Parts: sequence; C-alpha cells; structure tokens
Amino acid sequence: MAVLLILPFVAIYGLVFIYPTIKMFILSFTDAPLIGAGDWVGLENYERLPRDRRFHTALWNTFYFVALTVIPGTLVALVISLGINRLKGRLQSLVLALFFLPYILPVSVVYLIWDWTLNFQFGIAMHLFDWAGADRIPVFKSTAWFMPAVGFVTIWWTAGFSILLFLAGRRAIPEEIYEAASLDNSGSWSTFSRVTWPLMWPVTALVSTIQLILQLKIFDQVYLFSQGGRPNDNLVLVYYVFQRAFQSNQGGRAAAVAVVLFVIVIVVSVLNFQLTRLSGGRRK
Amino acid sequence: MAGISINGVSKSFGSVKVIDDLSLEIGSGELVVFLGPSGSGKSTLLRMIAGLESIDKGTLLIDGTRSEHLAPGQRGVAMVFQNYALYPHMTVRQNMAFGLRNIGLDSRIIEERVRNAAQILEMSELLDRRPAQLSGGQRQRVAIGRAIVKEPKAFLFDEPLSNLDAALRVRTRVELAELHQRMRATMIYVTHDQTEAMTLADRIVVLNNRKIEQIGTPMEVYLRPKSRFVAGFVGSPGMNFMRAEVDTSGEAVARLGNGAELPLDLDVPGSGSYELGIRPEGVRVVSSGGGTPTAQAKAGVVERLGERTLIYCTLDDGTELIAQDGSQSAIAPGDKLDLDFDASAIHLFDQVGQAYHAR
Amino acid sequence: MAGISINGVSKSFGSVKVIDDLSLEIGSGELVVFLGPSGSGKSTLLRMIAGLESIDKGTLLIDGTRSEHLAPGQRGVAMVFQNYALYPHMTVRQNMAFGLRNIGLDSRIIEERVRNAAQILEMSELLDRRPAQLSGGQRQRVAIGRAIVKEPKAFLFDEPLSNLDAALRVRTRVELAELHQRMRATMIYVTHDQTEAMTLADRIVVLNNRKIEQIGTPMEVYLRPKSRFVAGFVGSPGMNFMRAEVDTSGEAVARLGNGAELPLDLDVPGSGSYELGIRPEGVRVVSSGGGTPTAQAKAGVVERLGERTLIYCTLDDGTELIAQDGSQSAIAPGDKLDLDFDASAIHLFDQVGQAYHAR
Amino acid sequence: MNPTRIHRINMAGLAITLITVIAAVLWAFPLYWGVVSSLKPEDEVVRPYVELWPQTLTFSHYVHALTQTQIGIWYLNSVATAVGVTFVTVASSLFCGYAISQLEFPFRRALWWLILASFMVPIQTLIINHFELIAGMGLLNSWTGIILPQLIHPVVIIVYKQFFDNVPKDFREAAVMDNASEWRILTRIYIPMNWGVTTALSIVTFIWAWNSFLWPFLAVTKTEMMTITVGITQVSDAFGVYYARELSAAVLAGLPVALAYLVFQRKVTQAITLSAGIKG
Amino acid sequence: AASETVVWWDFLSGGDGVRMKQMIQDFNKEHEGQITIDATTLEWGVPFYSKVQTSAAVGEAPDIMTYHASRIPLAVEQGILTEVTSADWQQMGLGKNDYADATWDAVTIDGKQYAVPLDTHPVVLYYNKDILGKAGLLTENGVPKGMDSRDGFTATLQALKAAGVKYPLGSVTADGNFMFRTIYSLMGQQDGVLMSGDEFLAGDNAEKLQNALAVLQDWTNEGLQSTYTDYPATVALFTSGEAAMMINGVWEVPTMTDAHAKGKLFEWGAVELPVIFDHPSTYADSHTFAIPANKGKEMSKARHDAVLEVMSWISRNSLFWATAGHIPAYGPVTNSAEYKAMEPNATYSSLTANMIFDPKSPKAGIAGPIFDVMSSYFVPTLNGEMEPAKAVEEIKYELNDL
Ligand SMILES: Nc1ncnc2c1ncn2[C@@H]1O[C@H](COP(=O)(O)OP(=O)(O)OP(=O)(O)O)[C@@H](O)[C@H]1O
Ligand SMILES: Nc1ncnc2c1ncn2[C@@H]1O[C@H](COP(=O)(O)OP(=O)(O)OP(=O)(O)O)[C@@H](O)[C@H]1O
Ligand SMILES: [Mg+2]
Ligand SMILES: [Mg+2]
Repeated sequence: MAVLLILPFVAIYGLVFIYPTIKMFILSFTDAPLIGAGDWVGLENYERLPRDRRFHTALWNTFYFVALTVIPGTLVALVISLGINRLKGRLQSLVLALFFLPYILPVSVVYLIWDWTLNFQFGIAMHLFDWAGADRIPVFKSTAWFMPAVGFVTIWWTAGFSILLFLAGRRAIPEEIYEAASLDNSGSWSTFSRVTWPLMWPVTALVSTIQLILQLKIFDQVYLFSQGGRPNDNLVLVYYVFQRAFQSNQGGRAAAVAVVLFVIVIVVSVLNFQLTRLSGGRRK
Repeated sequence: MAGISINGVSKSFGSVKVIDDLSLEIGSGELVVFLGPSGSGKSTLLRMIAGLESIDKGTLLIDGTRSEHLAPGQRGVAMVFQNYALYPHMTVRQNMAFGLRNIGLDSRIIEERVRNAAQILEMSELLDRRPAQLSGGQRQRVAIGRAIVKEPKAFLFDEPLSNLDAALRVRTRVELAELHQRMRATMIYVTHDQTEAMTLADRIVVLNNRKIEQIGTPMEVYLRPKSRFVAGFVGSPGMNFMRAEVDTSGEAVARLGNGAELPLDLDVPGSGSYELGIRPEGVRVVSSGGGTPTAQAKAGVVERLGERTLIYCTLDDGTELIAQDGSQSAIAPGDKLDLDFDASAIHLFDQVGQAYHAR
Repeated sequence: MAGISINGVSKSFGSVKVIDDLSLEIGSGELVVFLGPSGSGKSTLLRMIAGLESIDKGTLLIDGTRSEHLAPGQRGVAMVFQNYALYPHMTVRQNMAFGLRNIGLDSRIIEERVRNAAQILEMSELLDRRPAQLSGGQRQRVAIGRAIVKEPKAFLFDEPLSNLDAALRVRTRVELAELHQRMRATMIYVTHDQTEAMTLADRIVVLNNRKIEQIGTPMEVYLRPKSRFVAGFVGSPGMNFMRAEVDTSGEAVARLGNGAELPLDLDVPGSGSYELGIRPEGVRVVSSGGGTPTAQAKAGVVERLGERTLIYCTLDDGTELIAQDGSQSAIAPGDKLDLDFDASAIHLFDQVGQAYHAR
Repeated sequence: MNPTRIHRINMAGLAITLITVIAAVLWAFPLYWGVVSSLKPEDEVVRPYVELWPQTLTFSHYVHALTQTQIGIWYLNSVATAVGVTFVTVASSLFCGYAISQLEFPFRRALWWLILASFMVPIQTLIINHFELIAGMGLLNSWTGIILPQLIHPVVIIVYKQFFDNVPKDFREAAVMDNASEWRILTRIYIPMNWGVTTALSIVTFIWAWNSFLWPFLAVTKTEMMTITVGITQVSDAFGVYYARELSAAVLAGLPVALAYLVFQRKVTQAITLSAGIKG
Repeated sequence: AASETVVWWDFLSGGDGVRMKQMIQDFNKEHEGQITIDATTLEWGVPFYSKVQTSAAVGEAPDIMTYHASRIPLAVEQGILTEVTSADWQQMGLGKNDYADATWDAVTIDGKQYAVPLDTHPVVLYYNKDILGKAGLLTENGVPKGMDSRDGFTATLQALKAAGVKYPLGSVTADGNFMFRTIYSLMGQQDGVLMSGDEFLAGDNAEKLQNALAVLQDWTNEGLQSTYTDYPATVALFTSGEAAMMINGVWEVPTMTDAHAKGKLFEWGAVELPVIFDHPSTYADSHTFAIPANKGKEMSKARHDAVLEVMSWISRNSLFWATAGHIPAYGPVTNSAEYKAMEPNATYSSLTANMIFDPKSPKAGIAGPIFDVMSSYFVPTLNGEMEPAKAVEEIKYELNDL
C-alpha cells in the first residue's frame, strides 16, 4: 500500500529532480553544448569563472537584487499589513484586494504594464518627474536604475503574498494581548515595538526567508525588462545560465554557473535557517 | 483600595442593547462576582469598567473619580483575562514589569514590586521563564501577579479559571479566596460557574438579559433567590420545580399535581397557580410507613457522590425531581420511594417569576 | 452482551512497562469504570481490549472468544473516543452507517439500525446534520449512537465527558447512567474524574502505577478504600490526612499531633505511627462548650456550596484540614472553631499504605 | 488625565486609515492605467499629457488580439498545462504525504529528508538538464513537456504531511474500529476531512503554474504551443510597435485570473497563508 | 498529391511584417491545394536567433526561416543551416547571375551557399518636411541642409532645436543592437573596420570607433537627440512630430507611406545618411531565406520541394517586397522599370554604392558575439553615461577576449 502511494511521487522526483541534478554536476565538468555530448574538461569551467566579467556582473547583480528586494519588500509588506489590519469589513477586503491583485498576475503582464507605466517617453510615471521638475529617468535603460526599478516592480508584484502572511500573523495575536497592553498604559509606539513587532518576528523571519530563496533565483523580470535594452549589464545568475546555455550553446559552462548558484542558494538557506533559529531561540 | 460606582450605564453593539440602564455600587475591598448565563453581558460590563469598551450612557466612578472617558491605562484598574493574555515573548519578570515601565517607574521600585508580588504568589523561581514554559495554573498566577504589581484600585477578573482542569480549578479557587482575604482588595470577578460564584463572592450580582436580577450574598442568592431565574440558575444540581395550586382560603396550602397538599409557611399574595421550587436537599426519602409522605416516586438514576446520594426520580404524575439521601443510601434504581418535602425549603414563583420564600 | 476476561496481560512501550500482569473479570451487562490518575495506564488497558494496542503477554477473552490476536474491527466491541472522533464531513446518519457499510451490511438493515439507535438516543431529528452543527452534548450522543448501531459485545468509553462543560457533564452523566440501565450492555468506562466513577459504575477498578489498586463497588471504594492511594484519590474534596500515634495497649486510641486522643473502633495490628484519614463530612464543627472537642482550629477560606459549607482550617499544630458544616453555617474566615471527629469515619493507613477501616 | 485622549487616538487612527486607502489606490493604479490605455486609440496613447479616461473609447485592440493572434490557443495551453501541473502535483503529493504521515515503510525518513532538502534547491538551475531531458524524450512543444519539470513543489507535500499529522489519531482508530480498509481510510476519511487543504493547495499550485514563465519559455518553440505568459511577450506578430495592443493582450492575459481572484478572494487568501504553514 | 504545409518563421514586424504577410497570403492562394505556408513571427534579434539555434539542435526548427546574411557564418559554424545545393538552385530557377556579387558572396561560405537572398536593407535618414521647411532647413531639392559635414548637420540639428523642436533627431538610443548600424556606418565613413584578420579594432580603428561614438554623444549632450528611446518610441516620436528627423531602417518606409496615404502623416522624406566624416557610407544587411538543419530529422523530398518553391516564388515576386522599403536582391526585379519608378526607394537608391556590410566572420552578425559585446557599451555611451574612450577600451578588451 505504502509503496503504491509513494510510487507516483518518487517516479516524478527521480525523473525531474534527482536525475537532472546529478546530470547538472556531471555536465559542469564537460565542454558539452546544450544538446549532445562533450569532452571531460575537469575544473576548467569553474576556473574560468573568477576571470569571467559577465559572471561577476551576474553574481553582483543577483546579490544586489536580493538586497534591494528582501528586506525592503518584507518591511513594505509589514507596514501595509498593519495598515490593512486597522480597517474593517468590506473596506478591508477591498484594500487587501487592491494590494494583492498584482501577485496573481503573470510576470509578462506585470512587465507590460510597468514597461508602459515607466516608459521613458510616454509613461505616466514620467509625468510625475515632469511635475516635480526633475529630469526623467530611463529606468530600464540605465544601469544605475535598472536593478532598483526591477526590485521595485518585484516588490509591487509579490508584496501581496507577504502581506497575507503578515495579516495572518497579526490576526494570530489575540486581541486580549492588546487589551492587556492598553491596561498596561502602553502607547502606540511601545505597543508596536514591544508587543506587535516581537510577536510578528516569526512571520517576519518566514517571509524574509521565502523572499530570500525566491529572489536568489530571479530571472523572469530581469529577462523581460532587459529585452531590447542592455541585458549584459543586467545579468543575474539564472539569466547567465540561460545565456550561456541557450544563446551561446555552451551547456558545460552554463552548468558550472548553475552549480555555483545551486551551492549559493543552499548555503544561504542553511545559514538563514540557523540564524532565524538562533534568534528565534533567543526570543522564545 | 477603592470603591466603584456605576450609575445608569447602557451599552449597545450596533442596534443590540447589551447593558440597559444598570446601576451598581461596589464597596472598597469587596469581592463582587458577576454571575449569569453566557451572553448575559457580564464581560461587557466588566470591560466597560476597565475601559476596553466605551460606555454609551451613564457614569462610572472609580475611587470617586469620573472615569468613563479615561483611557484604560489611566483608570487604575488591573485585569486578569480568561486566556491570561500574557506577553508570550517576555519572561514572567518582564510581563509583570511592562505596565510599570510604561509609566516610567524607577527600575528599583519595579524590581521591588515584582519581587514582592512573586513572593505573595509563591513563584519567585519562575521569574525568568517564559509563559510557554509554565503550566496553566502557573500562568494564571503570573496573570494575577501582573495585576498585583500595578497596585491597582481594583482587580477585574474575567472567568480566570475556565481554562484550568477540574482539580486545578478547585485548588486555584481556594488560592484566590485566600489572596482576597489577605489583600482585601476590591475585586470584580466574572463567571458563569455558580460554584465559583458561591464560594468566592462577598456579594453576587446575578445578570440576565441586560439587567441585574439580584444582588446579594451567596447565601441570600441561594436561599432567597429573587426570581425564578436566579433560583434555577444557582445551585448544582438545580432546584426542582413543579406546578402547584395555592389555596389561601384557609391555612395557606399548595396542592401538587398528585393531589398532595403542602402547608405553606410563607406570605403569598393570593390563591392561584404557582410554580413551586424546592432544592434536592429539601426533598427527603422517608422510610415507608412513617407518617404520610408528600409524594410517591420511582427511583431512576442513583448518583452516589460519596458524602451524599442524589436520586433522580419520577413522581406518579410524571414530574421529574431530584431527591437527596445520605451517603450510605440503600436505594437502588427502580425502587419505589416515599418522599417528604421540607416545608421551610419551599419557594413559590408567580407567573412573572417573582419569588416568595419561607418565613 | 458478553463478559470480558483479562488474564495476566502486560504491555510495554519500548522499555517502559505500562501494564504489568493484570487480570480482571468483567461480567456481562456490567458497567465497569477504570479510575486512576493520569498516566496510570487506563487508556492503554482499554485500547488493548479494543485492539488498538497490541497485548504483549497474557490472554483476552471477549464473550469466550480468544481475541488478543484479532483485528480491532473483528472483536465485536465498539468504542467512544474522548473527542468523539466523529467524521466531520459526514452527516450523523453517515457517521453511524460507516462501520456497517464497511462490513457490507444490507442498506435496509443499516437504515433500520440507525433509526433505532437514533430513537433510543432521542436524536432522530439530528440525523441529517453534520457534527459541526451539533452541540457538545449532541455530539456525545452521536458518538454513542455510532457504537450502538454496531450491536457490539461491549462498549468502551475513554473519558467521554471530559470535553463538556461542567453543567453539561452532569446532565450527560445522568443520561449515560440511564442508557446503561435501559440497555444493560457490558460497558467499560475510563475516567480520572472520581465523581463520574462514583456515580456511574457498577464496579470501579482503581488503577495506579501499572497495577490494580482496588476493585469494588463505588461505596466500597469510597467507604473502605483498600489503600492510602485509593483513599486520597476518591472523594472531592479529598480525605483529610494527619499523623497519629496508635496505642493498642488498652482500648485502642489514636493520638493526634495536638495531643487529642481518639478512641478507635477498628482492628489495627499494633501500636505505632499511622496515618489517620477522615473525610470532611466526618469532621464536624461543634458549638463551643459542648463536651470536649477533638481539636481546635482556625477557619481559613469558607466555601459555601449551597447545600453544605466547606471550611478550610488549620489546627493548632499547623495541620490543614477541611471540615464540613451545614448549608447555613455562620462560620466566617478567621473564626476559632471546635472540631469533632466522627469515630466511625476514621481510617488508618500503615507505612506501606495498607488501610484499616472502622468496623 | 484629559478626556480628549481617546478622541486624539481616533484622529491618528483615521489618518492611518486614510493613508492606507490612498496607498492602496496608488498601488493598483498601474493596473488601472494599463486597462485604460488599452482602450485608447494608438495616437491617443502617446499623447504627451495625462488623460485618465479615453477620449475615444475603442475595443479595437481587443478585437484585434482576439481575432488576429493565437491568444485563444495560448489560453488553452495555459489552462491545460496549469491544470495538469496542479492535478499531478496535488494528487501525487497527497498520496505520498499520506504515506509518510500515516504509514510505516522502509526509507520513510530518508524520503522525508529528501523532500525537505528539495525545498531549498533552486529548480531554475536545472533548466539545462530539464531541457536536455525533455528534448531527449521528444516532448518539447508538448503539454507533457511543459508540465513535467514543473511538478517539483515540495511545499505541497510538506503541507499535506503536516495536515495529516494533525488529524487526531482518534479518527484513524475510529475508522479501524469501524472495519475500514487502509484505502477507505484514505479516501473516505482523510481526503474528505482535508478538502480545504486540497482546495487551497490546488489554488496555489495553479497560480504558480499559470504564472510560470522560464520553463514554458524554454520548452516551447512553436507559437501554437505557447502559454499565454510566454506568448504575449515573445510573439511580436500582432503587437509590433503598438503600445495599446500590447496592453490589451496583457489585460486579456491577466483578466481571468484577476476576476477569479476577486470572486474567490477568501479562498485564495486562505490558500496562500495555508501554503506557508500559517494557520490563518 | 497531398498538400504540403511549410512551417515558416520570421522576425518581421511592423510595416514590412504586414507586407510579408500579404505575400504569404498571395502565395497560399496561388498554391491552394498544393502548398500552405504556416507562418509565425517571433521577436526580432536575440530571442529569434536563440530560439532558432536551440530548436534546430533538438529538431524543432521550422522548414524555412528568414535569416540575416550577416549571421550566416556563425550559423554555418554552428551547423544549423542546410546547404542550398546547385541542384536546388536549378530547381528554383535562380542562380549567381541573378544577384549582385556582394549579395551572392554574403550567402556563400567555402564555396557553398546556405541561403537565398531576399533583399538588402540599409539605414536612412527620415525627415519631417513640414518642420524642416518651416524652419527653413530644406534645400530646393527638398532635402535637409547640412548633409555634407559634421558641422553642417549639427548646425541643422541646432537650428531645429532653436526652432522649438523637442528632439531634432530621433535615435534608438536605448537599444545598442540598433545603434550598431549607425555607428558602423560612421566608422565606414572613416574607412574603419572592425576586424583585421583575427584582431579586433586594430590600429587606428579604435580611434575611428571612438570618433563615431563621440559625435553621437555630443548630440546627446547638446540635447539634439532623443535619449534612452527604444525602437517603437523612436518611430512614435517621429510620426507624432516630436522628433524632426530619425535614423532608421528602410523597412519603416511602408509605415510612413501607409500613414501618409491615410492622411495621418506630414510630408516626409528619406535620404542617405549625412556624411559626418570623410565620405558617404551606409551600413546594410540582407534578409535571406534559409533552411534549418533540424537535428535528427530528415526533411521529406516533397517538403523540400515545397520549400524551394516558396523561396523561388517570393524572390520572383519581390517587387512587392520593395514596397516595404527594402531593395530586392533578385536582379531581374531591381532592373525592372517598375522598380526604378518606385518612390521613395528611388531617392535613396543611390546609396547602394556606399553600402558596407558586417565582417564576414562567425563572430559577426545580428545577435552575434560582436554585436552582443558592442551593443552593451553603446547605450551608456550614447546617453552620456560613459566616456567614448572608456567604452572603446572596454569593447576592445572584450572583443579580443571572445
Ligand atoms: N464586540 C461585540 N460586537 C457585537 N456584539 C457583542 C460584542 N461583544 C459582545 N457582544 C454581544 O453582547 C452580548 C453580551 O456579551 P458578553 O461577552 O458580555 O457576555 P458574557 O456574559 O460575558 O458571556 P460569556 O459567559 O459567554 O462570556 C452577547 O449577546 C454578545 O453576542
Ligand atoms: N504510544 C505510546 N508510546 C509511549 N508511551 C505511551 C504511549 N501511550 C501511552 N504511553 C505511556 O503509557 C502510560 C499510560 O498511558 P495511558 O494513556 O494509558 O494513561 P491514562 O491513564 O489513560 O492517562 P490519562 O488520564 O492522562 O488519559 C503513560 O506513562 C504514557 O506516557
Ligand atoms: Mg464573557
Ligand atoms: Mg487516557
């Protein structure tokens, strides 16, 4: 019985998870093209990476993007969720819906909408710059603004998810705790900093962990927004894997980059897990 | 410690009136219990005193100060919540100190007060634990400790024992009673458990349906319930009720469904149909043959509680009632019984629920 | 209905022995209560009978059939769980029918049995509701109904009332007793609430620490506890205990800590140090001046339960005990009291916990 | 001790409420702007000033997208693959989660650890090998090929296991006492008792699958096999330099999910919190 | 015989996309019951060529596709194109003689042909006659003033600016890929080359590239050119009148012609790029048709025949393609009287003499490595973020590191 029940799952996992993972490692030691066999080249693909400018760009941009989205995204969602939490009834679900709506949109739609909104010539956001008397910023065309802009759009896109988690976390705090705090003469700030924030900490840790692991794997937005722009300045690791494998037809070199990302995500996950566990342990 | 005076307060949630023009005086150092069925407004009233619910109308004086517009923290009362509402991320010490920190008390004084309260409640060794590491009873004590350190004008309790298991509930109830005796603090205690009310209260306020049904000492409420509602609500097992025709033409008598006539030792306005109430301990099983029993009954379930035995029985006319017998009662289910009603334990209730008690 | 015979069964979880060589005969139609503190192995024993736990050693006969190796479903017993374990997604009817469907019973017969059981339990109108739409008491009845339809050889109950609130618990207890009287089915009932055990059982099996401490009727267990443990565990509030020096040189007497001497009306093997036990109803408050009281005490908390009053008091030598007084007791906290011990209510326990009772 | 204090708190509260509502409107504004722009003629769209409502309302871009492009087929592909991913993922995870939670079998712990570990593995890094694998099986440009690599959602199985773990043991035992077989316990007790979880996990998996971009983008080379997320950005066929047309395609792609969300808002909300292991 | 369906991919959008669709329709109509073209248009540039490459590698490529001549060396090296054999040429009824030498050469690698040329498409300067006329910046011939020198052209731009034109010149400054054409043209005007043997930007070629970049950056710095403008925006700026001139491919001609015909456009013109440096020179590339080498998939004879028929038919009928602005590759068409009478093609037909093409190398071509490297640095430079010297240094380093 048990075997029958786990069989479909194990079969799928074996086929699309375990087998490809092993193959990826093997591939990274060869000079194979995307499709077809290659020769064993040992560590050569890895040895090239430290000298590889694009790899540097991709690595830097990936971490930059993580820095731009994870903590700011978490905080934005936290603030919004606290705002929403104060609302009641229909207004609450309406406002929540407005904040959440972007999350369920496909990335392509998000791309088209923001590409339009921030269009350098015709985007409505540029009128804001004009009104403010500032120079327009070609956000997706300039290196300095690209990552922050994609980060901003990403936060806009995914905040709904985090907001929901924060709301659930906030609702899990019994109202009685707040009543106790008001009887304890606790003002708004002290209630937030001494009660709400510490009690929301586990959710905050969860949200930022989810974000962290997700954003390290960024590809879709960066790819779409760099279309027709300057992809080589905007490379992130997955994009670079894609570029090597699918544009330059260098499966082996791509796999080496993939392995690096693989290791980074696992190391970061483990570190993060330990960190939140430690800080959680301290607070518990 | 301080008295609390409630005058003509009302409260509605939306269009639903929950408290209607209610007035009440609570003396300094008194332990008053709000007793009533679920939904009767006990918690609402308590929370209005605490400031957690606004007061629509009427006045509230705490220690002589008009308080209905004060913020909860400024009324000088402390509250113990049903689920304790301990801050889960703070140690016991921090939980107790939080309220004092907020008013900027000197940390030496805080430390001192916390230590004292911990001593009173015998939990000095728990001070550095977090709520999750405490048992239910210990959390309960921390919640009380958090109230004590504030040296409040009054303590408010909202069903503080309902989350404890039966044995612990009994023990904590006694501890609370002791604490009150020691501190002589003004306390308001909300419960729907009549045993708790009976055993703890200086005075019981019986609430029902937005209004106060009766205010009195536990024994007043038990022995001289003001209404049919109070009579039925207080006491476990509850009072027995049956139809009775009262005849005041001669010596006042009540005629039961089975025809038996009971002489009445109470002032009743006139003849007519009444409800007769009598507690189980007023219904005694008499050995057959001795005199004329009031009623004949068939025993159903026999509950041997150890120190006494309750007999659930059915009169000939189908009325069900509970009789009490001694600890070593020989009665078995199915036995035919002779029952005698103690005349001094009889209560009558008229159509509107107004009570008449034995003189 | 059928008897159950347990012979020398043992059970370990890993290296922890939970039931040790235990034997027990349960007669057909009997309601036996397993009573004991938490962790004493009550549930484990019940589940061994049900087949939900394997039996390491020993034999189990249900209605004369060796059953220790049968699958749970094939032992012909039905179980009512503490949380009822009603399938939340099925209506009451489906819940009751599920077990019968699984053995492929004809749907007409199933319908018939469900209807009958519903009638017995007076819940015919609930059949199409789901558990979530039922009150706690109603769920309880459905759980029993689900057992009844299987027409089992025995009913097994594991603390079936522990999830109900106080008032409902009392009512349901009575209903269960009635049901048993009506059906005369073999029932095993697990509880750690001694009131339930007292009021429901034909016989009580007191379990402690892997072993049976006593088997007997409720009154045997209450009045003649076989051991110190049983004496302390049964009764609420519990028995009072105090040190006593017994002197059998002349008329047997027990000397208490305060020097008072109590004449003993029981067979005790010899002089020496014993523990004296007496229930609150054996400790009476006597009006000062009348005769020589056994002890002087100071009243602490006074609990007025309505039909009686419990006085938590402290003897001169610091011993704490509980005395009982009548409903309208005038005693107030802090009063000095004279207490008298009822000689026929005295129990003695020797060093190993062996009990000696009044003759 | 002044009686205005409560009043003042309410003023602050009102301000926060107002800010929140305004923020929400601004937040959703780009969506509105996208929709409005798609209803304007092309020459109105590029005017150098802001018009919050079209002067000439036109649906021509929608007509064009619906009639001149393959958007209908892309829909079909998206729905089919998303449903496929959802169904296979949820079903296989359900069975496996049940087995891990309730049954004893060899290597149970090892399997569980593997699943937990896979939670951390970035699936995106496997694209090369997925591509090779799917190409090798001749499944590029097929629904199966799009579906297969998207079936790794360890969250689903983890949530299932947690829920099955949390079903009180009593139910299982009651069913055993009721003579139910293992299969019946699963199908008659555990699955129906956890419909809520199944719905929630299905919703979440569906949203993920519907929105996935990278893999369908790689696995499909033929336009008639594209999913909508890929199609509207990769095929310039009809959209060309036309801003409003592009936006109308975006609106068409986003609208059904958006509407479904608005209708089932509560369910989706529950689903999300549940998938993160928070009991909302 | 059963009808053959030929799967066709192209990257032609906008005005020329519409023309090509028309031709396909005509073809299908004419070949009803025999051959049907099933056409798909993909995103131009990198996406198109990545897709083609991976598709061919896994046997999922189409039967026929459009291909840039500049990229053929790369494609041949990757082995994704099928040779067009002499038998094929014969069957199509086409041959070397039908094409200009440069064109034929562009599809020939090691003596073998890998594609059938369709057109040549240079970039040109579009201009708004209304605006320039009002500002007095048109010569009597109706062409912009100052087309003969850097200073002259800059002066024209400045005059436009002074006349209140927001963007005197519309440039696709957001897209390095696109700007390659303009910059390469400007290098050509100085006789600069990218590759000398295997070396990139050898000798003073680097300087020539820097000169080209500097001119464009100057225009940006002086506010004479639209910045960070992507392709569609550039077209929109020009057609809406916000930009007075625009450098773009000839393929935008139909967009203008159509709009003008509908009365939605000002008077406009298109001329050869201004001579900024020594002599006229204009970058051009060719659209060709190629047959992908689908790995593990042999094309049936019938299908192959159908594909040949498609290529042959389109070539013969490429006069219509000329209305898309391009210069057809098929000699008999360009030599026809009808073609010679066509406007505005005739206006800029002179520039064929000055056309330069990508270096013939597997590193060159649309979306090829050179393209990729250079375009990365064009955007920051053209928009004033990076110094031309710095950009050239980086480009040189990266190119030689390929
Ligand atoms: N915030 C609220 N909004 C609307 N109605 C409320 C609210 N709080 C209480 N009520 C209603 O007011 C009535 C009294 O409630 P309250 O909580 O005071 O009863 P209670 O006597 O404490 O009952 P319990 O014993 O169940 O705690 C109930 O009918 C309840 O439904
Ligand atoms: N599955 C198990 N694994 C290990 N130990 C167990 C298991 N089930 C019960 N025990 C242990 O066996 C002992 C008896 O447990 P059991 O549940 O029978 O007690 P109980 O008398 O029913 O207690 P309670 O009144 O709390 O229900 C306890 O010490 C318990 O910890
Ligand atoms: Mg309440
Ligand atoms: Mg148990």
